[in-house]
Amino acid sequence: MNFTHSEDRQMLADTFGRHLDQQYTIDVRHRISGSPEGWSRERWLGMADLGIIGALFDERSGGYGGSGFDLAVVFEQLGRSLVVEPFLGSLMAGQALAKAGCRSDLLAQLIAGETALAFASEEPQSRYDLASLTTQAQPAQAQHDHGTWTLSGRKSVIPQLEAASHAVVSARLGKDSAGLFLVELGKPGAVVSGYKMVDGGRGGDLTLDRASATLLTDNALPLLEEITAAGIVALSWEAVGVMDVLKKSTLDYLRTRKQFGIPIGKFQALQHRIVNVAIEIEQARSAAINAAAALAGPRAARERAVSAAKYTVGRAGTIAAEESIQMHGGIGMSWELPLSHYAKRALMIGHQLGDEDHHLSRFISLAVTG
Amino acid sequence: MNFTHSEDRQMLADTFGRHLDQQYTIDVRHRISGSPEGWSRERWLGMADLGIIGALFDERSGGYGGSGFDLAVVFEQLGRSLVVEPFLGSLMAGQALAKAGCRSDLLAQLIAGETALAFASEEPQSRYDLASLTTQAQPAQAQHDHGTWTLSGRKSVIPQLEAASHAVVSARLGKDSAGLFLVELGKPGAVVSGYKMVDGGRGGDLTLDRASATLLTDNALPLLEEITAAGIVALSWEAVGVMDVLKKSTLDYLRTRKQFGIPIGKFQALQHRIVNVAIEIEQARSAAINAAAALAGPRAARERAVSAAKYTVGRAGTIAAEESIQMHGGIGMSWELPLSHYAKRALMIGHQLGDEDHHLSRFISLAVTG
Amino acid sequence: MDLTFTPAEEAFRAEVRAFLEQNLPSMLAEKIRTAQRLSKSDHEQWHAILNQRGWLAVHWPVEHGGTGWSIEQSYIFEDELSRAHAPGVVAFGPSMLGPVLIKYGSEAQKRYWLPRILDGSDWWCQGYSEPGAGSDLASLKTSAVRDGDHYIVNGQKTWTTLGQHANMIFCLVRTSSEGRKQEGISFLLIDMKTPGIEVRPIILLDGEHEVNEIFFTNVKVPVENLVGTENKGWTYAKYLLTYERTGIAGVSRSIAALKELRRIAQAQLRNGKPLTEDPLFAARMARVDIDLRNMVTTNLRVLLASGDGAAPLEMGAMLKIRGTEIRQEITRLARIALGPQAQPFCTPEGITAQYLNYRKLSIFGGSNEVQREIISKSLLEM
Amino acid sequence: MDLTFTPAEEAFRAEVRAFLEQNLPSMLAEKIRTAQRLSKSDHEQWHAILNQRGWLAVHWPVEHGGTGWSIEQSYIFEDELSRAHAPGVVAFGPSMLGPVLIKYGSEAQKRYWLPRILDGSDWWCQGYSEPGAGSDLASLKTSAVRDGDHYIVNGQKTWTTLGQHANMIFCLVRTSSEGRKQEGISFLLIDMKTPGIEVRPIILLDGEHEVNEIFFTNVKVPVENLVGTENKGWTYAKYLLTYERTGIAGVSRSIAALKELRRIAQAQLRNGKPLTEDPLFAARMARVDIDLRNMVTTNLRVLLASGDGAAPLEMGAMLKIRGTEIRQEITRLARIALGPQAQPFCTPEGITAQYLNYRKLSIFGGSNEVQREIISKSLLEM
Repeated sequence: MNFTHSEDRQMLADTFGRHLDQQYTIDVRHRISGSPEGWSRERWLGMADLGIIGALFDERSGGYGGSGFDLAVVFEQLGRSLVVEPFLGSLMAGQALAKAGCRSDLLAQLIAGETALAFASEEPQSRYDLASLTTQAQPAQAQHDHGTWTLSGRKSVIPQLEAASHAVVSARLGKDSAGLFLVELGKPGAVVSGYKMVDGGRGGDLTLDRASATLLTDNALPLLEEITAAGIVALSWEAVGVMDVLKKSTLDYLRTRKQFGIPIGKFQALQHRIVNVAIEIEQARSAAINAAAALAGPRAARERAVSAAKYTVGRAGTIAAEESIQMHGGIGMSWELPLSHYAKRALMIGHQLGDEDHHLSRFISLAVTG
Repeated sequence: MNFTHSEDRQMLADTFGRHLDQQYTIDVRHRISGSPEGWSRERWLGMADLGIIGALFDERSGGYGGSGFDLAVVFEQLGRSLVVEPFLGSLMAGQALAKAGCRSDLLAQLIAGETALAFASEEPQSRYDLASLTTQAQPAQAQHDHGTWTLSGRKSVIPQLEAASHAVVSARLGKDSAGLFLVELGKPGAVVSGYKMVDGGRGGDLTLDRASATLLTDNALPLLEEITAAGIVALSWEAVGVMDVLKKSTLDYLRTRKQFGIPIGKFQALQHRIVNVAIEIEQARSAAINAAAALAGPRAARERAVSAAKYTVGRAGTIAAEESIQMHGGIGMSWELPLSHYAKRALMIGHQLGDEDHHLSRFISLAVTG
Repeated sequence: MDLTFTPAEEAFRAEVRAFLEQNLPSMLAEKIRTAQRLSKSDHEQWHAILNQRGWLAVHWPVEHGGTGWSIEQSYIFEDELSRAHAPGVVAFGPSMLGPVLIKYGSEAQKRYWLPRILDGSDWWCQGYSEPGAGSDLASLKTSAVRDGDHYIVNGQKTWTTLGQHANMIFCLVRTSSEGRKQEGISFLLIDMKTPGIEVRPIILLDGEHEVNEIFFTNVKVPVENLVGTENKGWTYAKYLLTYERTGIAGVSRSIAALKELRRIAQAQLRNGKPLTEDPLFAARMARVDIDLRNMVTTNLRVLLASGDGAAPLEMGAMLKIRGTEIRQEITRLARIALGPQAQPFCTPEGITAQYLNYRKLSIFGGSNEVQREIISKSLLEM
Repeated sequence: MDLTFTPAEEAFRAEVRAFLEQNLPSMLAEKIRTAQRLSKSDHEQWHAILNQRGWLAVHWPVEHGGTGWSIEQSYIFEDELSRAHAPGVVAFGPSMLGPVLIKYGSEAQKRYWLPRILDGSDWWCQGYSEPGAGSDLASLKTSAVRDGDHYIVNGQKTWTTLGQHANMIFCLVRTSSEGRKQEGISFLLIDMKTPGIEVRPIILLDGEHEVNEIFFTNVKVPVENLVGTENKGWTYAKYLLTYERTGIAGVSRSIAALKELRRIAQAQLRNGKPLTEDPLFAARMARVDIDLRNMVTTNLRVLLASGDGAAPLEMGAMLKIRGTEIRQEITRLARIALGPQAQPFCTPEGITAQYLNYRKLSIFGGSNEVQREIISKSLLEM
C-alpha cells in the first residue's frame, strides 16, 4: 500500500504545475476565458508539447498514460490553475475513440494538440442519465455508404464545444439500443450554438439534423459508463486542485485580514469552520484516490467508487466554495479576487456528469444490485 | 394576530409551573421515575386537583379546555419539569372517548385523577403507520352480548401502560376497516408487560388474546389521525419545554465553567453553536404554535402543520440534546446532572408518534394530495 | 393566541392586491419573477407608482407622507408585493435615511429631504462600509474636518449598492479620534456631484455591476448637511438597525421564491418523472418549506412582540440569520434543480447568477457572524 | 499509488482470521456485536488469549514482547478483530502506559511492569482528567510533594474509565507550580491499594458504571514509581497523543457497526418494506457509508505518511474528529432505525444505550473542540 505518486507522474505534475504558474497566471486565464473563443489554441498546443494530452491515453492509443492516476495528476493541476482549455471533452471523446479502436489518426492529432474533441452525452431532458436519449440515429440513405449514419436530435451543455473539430455523440439506435458516434462539427446538419459558462470559458448545444456520423459502437452504454467514470475521476481531481486553492486563499486571508484590531484568523468560530472545510477536502482527496484506483477495476467496484467520489466532491465543493466566500466577506464576492472564480468552478463541477443527489442515489442502487 | 396566551391559560401555566417547581423537583422526579411503579398516583391526584387534567378536555367532556393551546400550556410545563405521569396516554385515550361520546363516567374519573388511561396504536411492525394493524377484532361469541368484541394481537411501547386502568386500542375490523376499542387492563386476555424507558418512567407492551373490548368507532382512521394530531401538539410543546431547559442549563454552564482561566462562554465557537441551538428552539416553538393553532382546523392544514411540527421538534430536539451534552463535556453525560435526563427526553420525544423522516415524508405526500 | 387576520386586515389585503393587479407593470413583475436585474428607470417607475398611491414610505408617520400602517398591514403589504412579484422599494431613501431624518433630523432637513425621497428627486445610497471596516464598522476612517461652514471629507467607502445611480449619499464619517471608536462618528449627507468624489464600479462574481467604491478627496460638504449632533452618528446608525425589521427575514420573498422553485423543479425531469417527485429533492424542498413556515410565525412573533417596529437587536439578528439562510437555500435548490443547465451564464431565469449574487445576503447588512455575536452577547449576558 | 495489500499481507490476514475463528469465544463476540458491556473477567480472558499468541501489545517492539508489525499488519489485525466482533484491547496498559515506559521508563521499570501488563498481573487505569481540568488538561492540580523516599499525593482525578477494575493507576501530578503550567507536571505510577485512595463511581446517562472519580488523600508513592524526570511528565503525556494513531479513527469498528446497522435496518419495516429501501433512510446510510469509505483511505494515508506510528498531531486530530463523527452517526442511525422500539431501556441489542454512551467519543480523549484547535493552529500557523 502506497499513497505517493510514481516518480514519473510526480515529475509530470511538477513540470506541468511550473508551466502553468508561469504561463497560465490568473490574468492570462481571465483573458483567455473572456475572449470570443473562450480558450487558447496556442496554450493548448503548448500543453500538448509538454505531453499533457498524451498523459491521458495509453500507449496503444499513442499516449503514455491513461490510467486513473495519470488523469489525477493532470486534472489536479488544471484545477489549481483554473484551466479552461478543452481537456474534459478531449479526454472523454479521445478515450471513446481509443476504446472503440477507431480513428487513430484523429487521436494522434489530438495528442499533438492539433485538434480538440467534445463529448456529448447530455440532452435537455436527460439530467445525467446516460441512457435517456432522444437523439436518433438512422442508417445513411445511400446504400453503398456502409458504416455511415445520420443523427437527429439535440445535445446540450457541452463544455468547449466550439473548440472541438469533432464530437463523440450518444444516440438511440433503433428502439432498444444506443450507439456512440463520431460527428464532424461544422458539417451540414451539425449546428453548434455556443455561450459563456458561469465558471469561465464557453459551452455549447449541438443541434443535429440528419448530420452525418460514423458509428463507433452499437452497444454504447457499457462504454458510456466507462468513459463517464474516467470523466468523473478527472473532475474529482480537478475539484481537489480547485479546493486546495480555496483553502489556501482563505487561510491566507484569515492570517492577514484584520477586524477589531486582530487578524480574523484569531476568531475561534472561523478557525473551527476552516478546519471543517479542511477535513472535507481531505475526505474528497481520499474519494478521488479511491476512484482513480478503481478506474481499471471491475465494473461494480469502479462505479461505486466513482459515484462515491462525485457525491463527495459535489458536497465538499459546495461547502468549500460557500464557506470560502463567506469567510472572505464582501471581497470574496468580487470578480477581481481569483477566489470567486475558484468558487464558481468548484460549484459548477457539481453540475457536470451527475450531481450529489444523482450519485448518492446511484451509489444506493449499485449497492443493492452489486 | 396575537401571540400571547389568554389570561386564563397564562394563569394556569403559572400556577402549574409554581406547583411543579415546589412539588416536582428533579430529586422527586428521579425517585418517582425510578420507583417500581415508575409514576406517582399521589402526584397525579395532586395535579388533577389543580385542574391540569381537566384542561385537556372540553366542557362537553367534563373539562374546561381541550384546544390546541390548552394542551400547549400543560405540556410545556410537563416538559420543563420532566414529568413522567401518564398524561400523553390519558390525553389521547380520553379524547378518543370524548370524541366517540362513550364512557363519560370513565372520563370523569380521569379528570378527577382517580384513574389514568393508555393509548395503544403502535404495533411491533407498524413503525408510526396508524393503518398498519395486525391486531384483529372478532365479535364476542355470546349472541346476546351486543357491542362487545374480543381483540387478539400485540400493541407495543405504550407509555405508562401499567399505570392505566384502561387502554384505547386500534384493531383491524374485518378485512378492510379498523376500529377503536376500549380494553380494561388486568382482565383475562389483556396481558401487560412493563419495562423501564430510556427517558425515565415505564412503558409496556400489551398482548391481547381474545381480550374483551368495547367498540368506540368502526371507522377508526379519521379519529386516530385526529387524536394523534392532538398527541403531536402535546409532544411538540413538551419538547419546547424540555429544550428551553437544555438551553438555559447550557447557557448557565457556559457562563460559569472555566477552562484556560476564562468562562467557556467566552469561546466564540461555543457562542456561535449555542446561538444555532437557540434559533432551532425558536423555530420549534413557532412550529408548535402553528400546530396548536391548526388543531381545530380543516384536516389538510392540520395534518400538514402537525407533521411540520413533529419533524421540526424531532430535528431540533436532537440538535439541542447533542449540542448541550457536547458543550457540557463529560459532566453533561453524567446521570447526576439533570441535563442528561432532559437530553434523553428530547431525544425520545423524537421516537414517539413518528420521527423526523416519517413526518417529512408525510408532509411531502400531504402537499401532493392536499 | 390567534394566528388569523381580522376581516379589516383581509379587506386591506384585497385592496393591496387589486392595486397591484391594476398598477404593477407586467414587464417589471416578469423581471422580478425571473430574477432579472432592474434598470434605474425600472426602479424609478415603480417608486413613482407606489408614491402616487401614498404607499412608498410604509414606515413613516402619516404627517411626513407615510402610511401609518399597523405591523399587520405592513406585513400584508409586503406579502402581496412578493406574491405579485412586485419589485421591492430601494431601501436607502425611504427605509433607511427617512426614519433617521424623521427622528434625528432638523426641521429644515425634514422639510427639504423627505419630499424629495418620495417624489424621486433624490436617489440615495449608503456610505457605511470601508475597505478596512467591514464587520468592524465603527473602525471607519473616512474623515470629515470642520473648515468654516463646511466639512472637508477624505477617505473611501465601499460596497455602495447601486451607488452608480445615486445623486446623494448618506455617510458615516469620523469627526473625532478621541474616546471609543464609536464616539467620534458623524452622520453626513453628501451631494454626489460635489468635486472630489469618484465612483468606481466593483464587478461581482456574477459579472454584474451592483456595488461601487466611492473615493472622497477634499470633498466640501456644507455643515447644514450634518444630521443631528456631531460625533453622535453611531447612535443614528444603530437606530436604523433596530428600526425597520419587517423585511429583515424576507419571508414573503422566500415564499414567492419557493413557489417559483417548485415550478422550476416541476418542469425538470429525473428518471422520466418531475424532479418534485424525486425523494431526495422533494425532501430538500420540504425541509426548507417547513423551515420557512416556522419562520413566518417566528417573524410575526418578533414583529408583534416588538410593537412599534423596534425589535430587540438580538431577535432581529435571529430573523436575519435564519431568514437569509432560508433564502439562500431556496436559490441553492433552484440551482440544483437546473442540473446541467445551471452552467451557462445566461440561463433564461438567471438562477445561477442569483444564487451567486445572493451569497451577499449572509455577508452584507451585518454579516451573519456579526449577528451571531449580537445574539450570543444577549443570551450569555457576557 | 497502490491501494492493494501484498500477497504476504493477505496471508497474514488469513492467519489472523484463522486465529480468531479458533480462539475468539463466541460469547464475547456476541456481546460485542450486540453492544453489551464486558465484565472484568471477559476483558481478562481476551487479553490472556491474545497474549498467549503474542498479539496483545501490537505496537511494542519485539524485544519487550510486542509484535514488531508493520503499519499495514496492525491495520489488518484491527480490521479482522472488528470484522469478527472481537473485543478491543483495554488500552491503558498495552497501548498507553507500555509505550511510555518503553521510551521513558528506567530499565527496572521496564523489567518489572511490562511483563505484568502482558500477563494481566496489573490492570491499569489513567489518572489525567480532573474536575477543573478537562480540555485544559495542563491546569491539573493533584499535587505530589517529595518527602524522603516518597511522594505524598493529594487531589482528585475524574472520568477514570474502568478504574473500578484497576489495581494500578498512572497519573499526571503537579510537582512544581513554577513556570508554565505544563512544566511542573510529573508522571507517577500509583498502587490503587495504597491507603488514602478512594474510588467513587460516576453513573453515566445510560445508567452504567463505566467511569469513576478517584480521591487521593496523603497517598504515599515510592519515588521509584516516578517515570522519567520530575516535571517532565507533560512531554510523556504528549508523546502518547502522537504515538498510537492506528485506532484513533476507529474505521474498522465503524465498518463492522455499519454492517450491523444494515442488518438492523433490513429487519425493520417502513410502509411494509425493509427500512433499507426507504429513500430517506437509505440516503442517510449511504452518506455515512461513503464518508467511511473515504475515511478508510484518509486513515491509511495518514498512517503510512507518518511512518513509525507517530502521526503529526493535526492529522491525528483530523482522524479523531471525523472518525468519531462517523461512529456517532452510525449509532444515531441505529437508534433511528429502531423507531418506537428505541425507547425501552433494555433493547435487545443495547442500541439506544450505546448511542447515548458514544456521545463520549467526541468528548473524551481530547474533545473534538480541542482537536479543532490543534488543527487550526497548524493550518493557520498562528
